[in-house]
Amino acid sequence: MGYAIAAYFVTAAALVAYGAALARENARHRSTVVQKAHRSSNTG
Amino acid sequence: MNIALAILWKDLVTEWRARERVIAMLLFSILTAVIFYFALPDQRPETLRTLTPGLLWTAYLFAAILGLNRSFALELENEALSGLALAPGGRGWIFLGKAAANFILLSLVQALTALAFALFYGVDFSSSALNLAAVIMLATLGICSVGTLLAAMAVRTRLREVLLPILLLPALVPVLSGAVHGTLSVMAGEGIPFSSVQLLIVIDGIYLVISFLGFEYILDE
Amino acid sequence: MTSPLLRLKDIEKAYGPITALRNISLDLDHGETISLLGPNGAGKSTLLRIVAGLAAPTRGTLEIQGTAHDRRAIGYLGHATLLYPELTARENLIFAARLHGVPKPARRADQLLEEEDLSPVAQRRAGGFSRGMAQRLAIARARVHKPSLLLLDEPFTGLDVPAISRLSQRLIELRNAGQSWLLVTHEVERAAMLADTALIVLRGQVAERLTGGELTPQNLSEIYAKALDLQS
Amino acid sequence: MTPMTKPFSQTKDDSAHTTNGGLSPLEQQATRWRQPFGWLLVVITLVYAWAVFQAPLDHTQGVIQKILYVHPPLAYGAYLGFVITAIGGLLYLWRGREDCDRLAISGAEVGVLFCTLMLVTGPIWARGTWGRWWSWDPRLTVTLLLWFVYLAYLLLRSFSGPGPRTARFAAIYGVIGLVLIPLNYYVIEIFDNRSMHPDNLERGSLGDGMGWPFLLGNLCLGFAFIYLVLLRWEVEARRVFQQRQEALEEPDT
Repeated sequence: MGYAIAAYFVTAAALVAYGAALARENARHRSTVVQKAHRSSNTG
Repeated sequence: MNIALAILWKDLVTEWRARERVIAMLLFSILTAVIFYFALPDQRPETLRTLTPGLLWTAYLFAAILGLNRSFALELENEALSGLALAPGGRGWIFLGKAAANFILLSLVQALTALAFALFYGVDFSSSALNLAAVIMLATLGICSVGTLLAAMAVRTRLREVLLPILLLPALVPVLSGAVHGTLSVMAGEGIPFSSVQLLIVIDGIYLVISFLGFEYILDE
Repeated sequence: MTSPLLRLKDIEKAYGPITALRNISLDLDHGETISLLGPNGAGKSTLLRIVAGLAAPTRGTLEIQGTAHDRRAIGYLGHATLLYPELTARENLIFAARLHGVPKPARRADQLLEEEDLSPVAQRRAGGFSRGMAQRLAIARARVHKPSLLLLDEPFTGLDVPAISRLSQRLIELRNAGQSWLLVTHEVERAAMLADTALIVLRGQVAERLTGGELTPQNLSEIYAKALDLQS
Repeated sequence: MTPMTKPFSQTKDDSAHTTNGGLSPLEQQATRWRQPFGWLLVVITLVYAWAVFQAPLDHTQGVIQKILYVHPPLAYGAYLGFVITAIGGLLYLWRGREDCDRLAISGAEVGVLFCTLMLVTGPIWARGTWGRWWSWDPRLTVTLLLWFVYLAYLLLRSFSGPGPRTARFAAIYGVIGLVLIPLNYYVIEIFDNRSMHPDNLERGSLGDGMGWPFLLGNLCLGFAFIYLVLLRWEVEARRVFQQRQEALEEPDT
């Protein structure tokens, strides 16, 4: 029983963790782009 | 075509004068044969005979890696590789010249290593020497084609020679499988099995095409 | 009007985050010689490697005789000699000739050995050559296929005085014979004396251009000094 | 021999001039298309989870047999990953499209993740069934070989130095990796008839009521793979864009 759970848990955990890490980095990139646009527009 | 012959001539003359590469490869593979002998569980003749194909090809693979690395390390001296990159015309011919030179030098080492195995392991190749040579040629063609392409890449990365085996060995699993099967049945006196020949020919064809076309892209900056 | 031998338009080169060249434009006509003067790291060598076809620009276009890049028109002499130490001088030239598809490679090799007066050492292995002799053999190798444009990247570094003057003499002879070349150097003296035009390259851009009468060692070193002060 | 060699004009693709945030037109389209796809994935995952729970127990293997619904479906990601990498690489070589090179990176990275998960769930299944972690099960062996090719590809990429050379080297090795999938499969399945693989993880055919969960497993993990590749693709585009921005801003000394 434990093996089946382990298999599903490992798969789910790995995929979710990887997806979350990518999403976080994506958000970070998007925010820096917005910041720069903001900064250059009011100082421009 | 002239370019390929010029490069083949250059590699062989350079090797003839320095002789460092062939000697290093030969010593390495014979030494491997000796080390395998001590690594084996027991020294009974039939154990040696059944394991010989696998051990022989393992020694060949690592000698090939040594030779392929050396073949392009030489080109890095005085940045001669950029000299090749500057040559006009298709770079596939440059690949053919280098691969042919590697093939000839490796075959020489393989023949002598086979003698060493025959001597140390009491295996008699003579009855089927011709068939064995055919199998070795077929497999070595695959090793030298993809090996030359990958060596030209690996030697220009920061990992230099270390990267070649990591790139090359996964690509040689099918070649090794075909070669060992062929050698096994040749040594058993049954001649070369069609399945091995077919597999090796297919792989050689694929790797030759990929390397000939791919070489165009790897000499650039 | 016939297209120039070499035309560079807005050449840019970035290695990942580092920008080596910023929009460099340059025309060089047949028979014209240009020297690129600048401190180390100004991007001169990078520009030469791009013209040689050894590196691709990130942006911008490069034309040789009006068409896209053609390696047959280019002879390249970099820091390294591109020679094989085990081969003799003559064999190196024969190999280079065959590599470039030059007809009768042996005859061409002998002719080049004559021109660079290396005939006495023709049978000696290139590995045993002094820096000066290796440089002469490397020039012969770069000229093996009679390129219309010869590229020279810091050819004077590491040479002793007699070798420098011999090489300078050689470049002037080639220029008078109509061979156009592009010389990269950080020595003001060479840049002014040898070429028709001198370009000062700073931080990946052409800062100054001197040609004809204004191109004298005195004048060039003043402008160069001023440009360097501005930069730092 | 062709006198004229490949022209050296700059990378002529429009993918290099990127607009918002460094995404090429193709990448923007992929990103727009990914959002709804994500919601579809969530729905399928829920249905898949429910299906696995209620799937009938296999009378011989018991509950461990349910790994059948996760281990084999991972194969799509493992093999598809390298197909995407090879195609992306070829498009980069042929068209000079940097965005396709970025797709190749994404395919490889997500592909190696799925490959690794196969090499984790497979042994778990073998351990539960035969009491030992590694069995030379044909599919597992092909996956293992592909795993080494992936790692070699990623290693080659990280050590190839600056500039377009990395993308070119990776593209060439990507083609070799792609060719190796059928070759290794042929060698292990048909050619290597030595008594190499006594036990086969998926030998049993699907019992009644097991077809649905298996199909849903394939759909769910297949969609998850595609979603992650698209996400990784956008991230790669933004990373490269930010790198270039930083280079332009601070004056290089």
